Amino acid sequence: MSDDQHGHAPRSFWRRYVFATDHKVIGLQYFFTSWVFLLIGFTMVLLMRWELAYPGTPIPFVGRLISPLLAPGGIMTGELYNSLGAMHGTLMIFLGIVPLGFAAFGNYILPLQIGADDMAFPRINMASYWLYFVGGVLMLSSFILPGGAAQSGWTSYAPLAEFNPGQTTWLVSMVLIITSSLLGAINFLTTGINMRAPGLSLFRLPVFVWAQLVTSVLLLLAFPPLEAAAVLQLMDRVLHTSFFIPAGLVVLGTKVAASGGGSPLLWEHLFWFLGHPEVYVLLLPAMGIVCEIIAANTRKPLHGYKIIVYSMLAIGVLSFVVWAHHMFVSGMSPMLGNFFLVTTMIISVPSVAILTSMIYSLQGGSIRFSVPMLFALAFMPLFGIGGLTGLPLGLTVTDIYLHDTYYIIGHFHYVVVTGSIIALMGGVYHWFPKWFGRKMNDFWGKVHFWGSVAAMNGVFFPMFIIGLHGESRRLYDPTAQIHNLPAHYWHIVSTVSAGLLMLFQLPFIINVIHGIFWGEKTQENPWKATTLEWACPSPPPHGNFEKPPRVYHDPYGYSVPGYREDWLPQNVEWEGA
Amino acid sequence: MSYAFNWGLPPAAASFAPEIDSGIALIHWAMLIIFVLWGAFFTYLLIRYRHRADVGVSLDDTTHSLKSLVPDVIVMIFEIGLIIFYAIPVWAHIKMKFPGGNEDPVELNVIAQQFAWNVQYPGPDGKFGRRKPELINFYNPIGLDLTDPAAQDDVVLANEIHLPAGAKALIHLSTLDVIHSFGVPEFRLKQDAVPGMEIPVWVKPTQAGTYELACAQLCGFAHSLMTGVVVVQSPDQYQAWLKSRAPAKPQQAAAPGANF
Amino acid sequence: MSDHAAVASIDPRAHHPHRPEVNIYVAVFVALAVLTVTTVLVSYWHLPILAGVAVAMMIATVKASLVATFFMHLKGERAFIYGILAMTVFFVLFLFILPISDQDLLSGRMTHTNVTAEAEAR
Amino acid sequence: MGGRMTTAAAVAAPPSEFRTGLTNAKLGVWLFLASEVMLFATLFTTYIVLRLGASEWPRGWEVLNVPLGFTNTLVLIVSSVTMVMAYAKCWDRDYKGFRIYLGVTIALGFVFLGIKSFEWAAKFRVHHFPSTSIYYALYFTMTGLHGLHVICGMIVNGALFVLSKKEWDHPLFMGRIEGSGLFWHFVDIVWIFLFPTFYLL
Repeated sequence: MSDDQHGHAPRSFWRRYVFATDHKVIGLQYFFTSWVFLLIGFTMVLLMRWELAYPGTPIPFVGRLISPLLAPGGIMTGELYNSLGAMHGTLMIFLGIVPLGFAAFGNYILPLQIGADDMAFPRINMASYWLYFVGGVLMLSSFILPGGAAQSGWTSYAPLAEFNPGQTTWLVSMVLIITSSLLGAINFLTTGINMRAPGLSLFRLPVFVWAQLVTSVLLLLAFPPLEAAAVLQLMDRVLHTSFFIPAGLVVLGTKVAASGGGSPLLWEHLFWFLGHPEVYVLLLPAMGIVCEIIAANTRKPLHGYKIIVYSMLAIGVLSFVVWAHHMFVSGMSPMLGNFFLVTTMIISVPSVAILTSMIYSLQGGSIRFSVPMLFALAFMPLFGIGGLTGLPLGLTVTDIYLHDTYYIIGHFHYVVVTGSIIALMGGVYHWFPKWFGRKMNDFWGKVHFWGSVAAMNGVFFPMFIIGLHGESRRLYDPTAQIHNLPAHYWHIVSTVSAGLLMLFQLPFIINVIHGIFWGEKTQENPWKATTLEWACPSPPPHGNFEKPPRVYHDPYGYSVPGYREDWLPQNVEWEGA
Repeated sequence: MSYAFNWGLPPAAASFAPEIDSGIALIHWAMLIIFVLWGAFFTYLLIRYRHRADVGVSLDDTTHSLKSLVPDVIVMIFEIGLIIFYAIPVWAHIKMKFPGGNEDPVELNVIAQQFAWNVQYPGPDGKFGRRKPELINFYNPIGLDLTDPAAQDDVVLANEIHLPAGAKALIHLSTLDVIHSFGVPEFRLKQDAVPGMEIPVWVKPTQAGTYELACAQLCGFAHSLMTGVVVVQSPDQYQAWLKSRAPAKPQQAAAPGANF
Repeated sequence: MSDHAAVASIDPRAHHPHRPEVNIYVAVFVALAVLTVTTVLVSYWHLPILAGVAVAMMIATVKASLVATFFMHLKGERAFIYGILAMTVFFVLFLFILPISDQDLLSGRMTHTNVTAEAEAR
Repeated sequence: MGGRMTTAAAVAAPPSEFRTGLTNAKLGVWLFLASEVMLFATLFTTYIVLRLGASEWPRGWEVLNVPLGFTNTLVLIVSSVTMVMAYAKCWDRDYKGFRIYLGVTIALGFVFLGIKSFEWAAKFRVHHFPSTSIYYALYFTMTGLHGLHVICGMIVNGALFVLSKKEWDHPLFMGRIEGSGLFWHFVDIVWIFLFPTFYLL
């Protein structure tokens, strides 16, 4: 029972690569699956961007391939637009970035960084991946299932979601995905807390591990409310209860048969109880990765390690009490608006502290502009824009105007794309040598970097302008509203940039595939980094470390005075420290 | 079309719009200043501390330095100021204090549905007629109960709101089916209409003109077509209009979704 | 599950600091039974709703803490578990208080369409 | 399975110290219970919010069978005691006693589900379904979800009952009994709150 992860790797192909229990294999499974979902989600948004820029015109190339029910003559319908919108959000968040940042990087790196031989519960780990996989495939297949894909946005506000077709599949998949995340969170917490190598005290943990632990707590305690809410909405749809349906509704002239007594606002509360911590689930692993890359590439310890750690903990706690700043104009009591205004302003404090610490970490360093470092550096100003533009949205008064406009779309895409995804891409370049024992190509990495950063700004910056003009999000034909016309040409800028962004992912995809098979071979520690994952071979064998490591130092022992090298690995005993 | 700079905001046409605009402008100036200062420092660091073979690393006191909390203090003071002197009072002004009593606001019901805005004025008697969901049909989109005497003089419109300039209007916002959002960019006003609730909204239009009312919360496949007009008239014109619409019998309002 | 440590320690009781105390289990059972009877008896008084909720929830809380303390061995448990539970309870409080107070603050804005219609019909 | 431990495996294992002093299994179960607390807390929040917003709400004794609910409460409490007694017998290395207590625990689970399904069936007979009113929606959903937890607990206990034949001496066996017990007691605690909420208020 307990010994299948010790000793040799299982020999059969199925046990080794498909139903694997080795955290490294599961990490890579998550890695590839989540990138596939990210690319699918991105493709969906390209279709949407076409519709936004050129509403009512046939989608080039692929328009004719879509069912004429959804896109007659290649022209997108409102139903298809709403489906793509809901699926884009769901795929990117629940099936893309969370599995990539939390599950893929966490699975591969966290046990290595704490010197463990595997996760605490390898088989639960496997179950976690397969639940995610099945949930994801089910979510995608909803396009061809009866009823089609969900059309109510990733937020699935009731009662719209209760009346729209396709929502049942969404809810079932969400329950699977949530269960997967819960199991993952339990596994990560147990591993990170209980299986640290000797000498690795809490304040010797790399920032990435801290980020993963806080993320796990968020998933563990914020996801169950959404799971319960999803079950309730499922009951509403399948057994015709009315948890989120009040009495006396009349939809398109037909009286709703539900018994009534439900509360649409309750769904919003329960959804955002998860929804806001989820933002930090997307962000914290990215911040952890950025910290790792910065320390290794400035050749000096992180500035304010403890401030970063305490800030992450503070973010973790506070993120549970800010959720209703998504609901200022939702009809929620304005009194509560003031409460959430205050908590929202408070949570900006730890975020600013982390960002400031990252910048001060550059000071006095010897900055190597390696490819991962470029991504980490880009994270700082771009995430900065995302954070700053959160201010007018978090402020009740200005949110009245900016709420649900393109401004908020720009804001959270700056946070999630130029924040999280940029950092995660950097993480790929950083840890790729560890995963495959080979490096990715530097030149094409730089092409990918500069192209992506330019294109991302081209996609998202116009959204601030469009938003300030007062254009709402989720409009499949913005030109149907006269007040949107003056800023419309910015949609075209955004759409063209989105196409370019897709184009600039090609070098990345080819680079990854090329790197796996033909990349330049590297040693176990190509970046001359100090944390434990670099102390085992690349790629690590089954069981990771040749002998269990012991930890003697703080995580970022760079440029330690008197030591013969400019990096002092955590597991190397040295008297002078 | 060209607006004055003003951060791209459309013209302001409600009494509280300048308060919101000044907040948006203040925050954006602050953001711009923070970002420029910060970006300059960032760029300086990148150039000054780039890797050079002959220059080593200079270690600062990383464990006990609280330097990275300094920007926090500044941000915190700015935010506390915003909360106390701006957000809370203006929020209370817009969303918590409603005109009533001696202010004698223009009252109207706005009843959203997929995908239209129904508007009900109480008429000369100042009383809204009773509405019942059972009575809703193609010709009676809000389910007005004609047996109610107060309903006899009610004015029912679709996708068209008339308001007098310079007077406060109190809108009772509700919806027949799903969540919609009452958004008029020129008023800087946005409020969701939630099924099972009647939410008060007030506005005091300052500029005569015609403004677009657009649903700002995803409400179904024709969400982007759910628009209406808000016609702000001088008080005299408004009274004249109201008189012209006051029916002997209730209006037959436009059919649901008639605007697309 | 992979409890690596167990490999090194063969004694099944290792890592299980909770020595069972059968007498206490029996006492707790009696207390639980008595409390259950009490709460049912109290309900026959048909107390006003607030008082009823207060009494019933107080008794339920006592019962739950008895189960948690003795059957789940929270008594004498590691501080770390207390930490997890304290954190959970903290978030549960917010999950309760904020949506519920929202519902309460908004009660004036709720419309009960079905009730008015029924009331009129009567 | 203890016998299958190879020396290689023993060498590969890290030092036999868990950093918190808790086994992984126990820590994992408690973390799982923490998330379960949030799950049921959400349902109770839903209950309170919807009840506060309701114009009328039936009193529990008017619509449900209090004696049956009372019996079920006692059944679950007794099963909690037998569960903890199974743990005690495991500690005492009393195999026979252990199997009796664990068997009784599982049997009481069946009794609970039997009574519960009788109550549900009685409701269905008079055409009270989840769609009937918000009260019944909450009643069926919350007791149903609780029932699912009972079934899960019974499956775990049943698996341990079967496994105990082979793995009685396995070093992890007692940890599994403890973990399963924690879950079972948690299910009991949930019922302790559900009972007054639906039957007595």
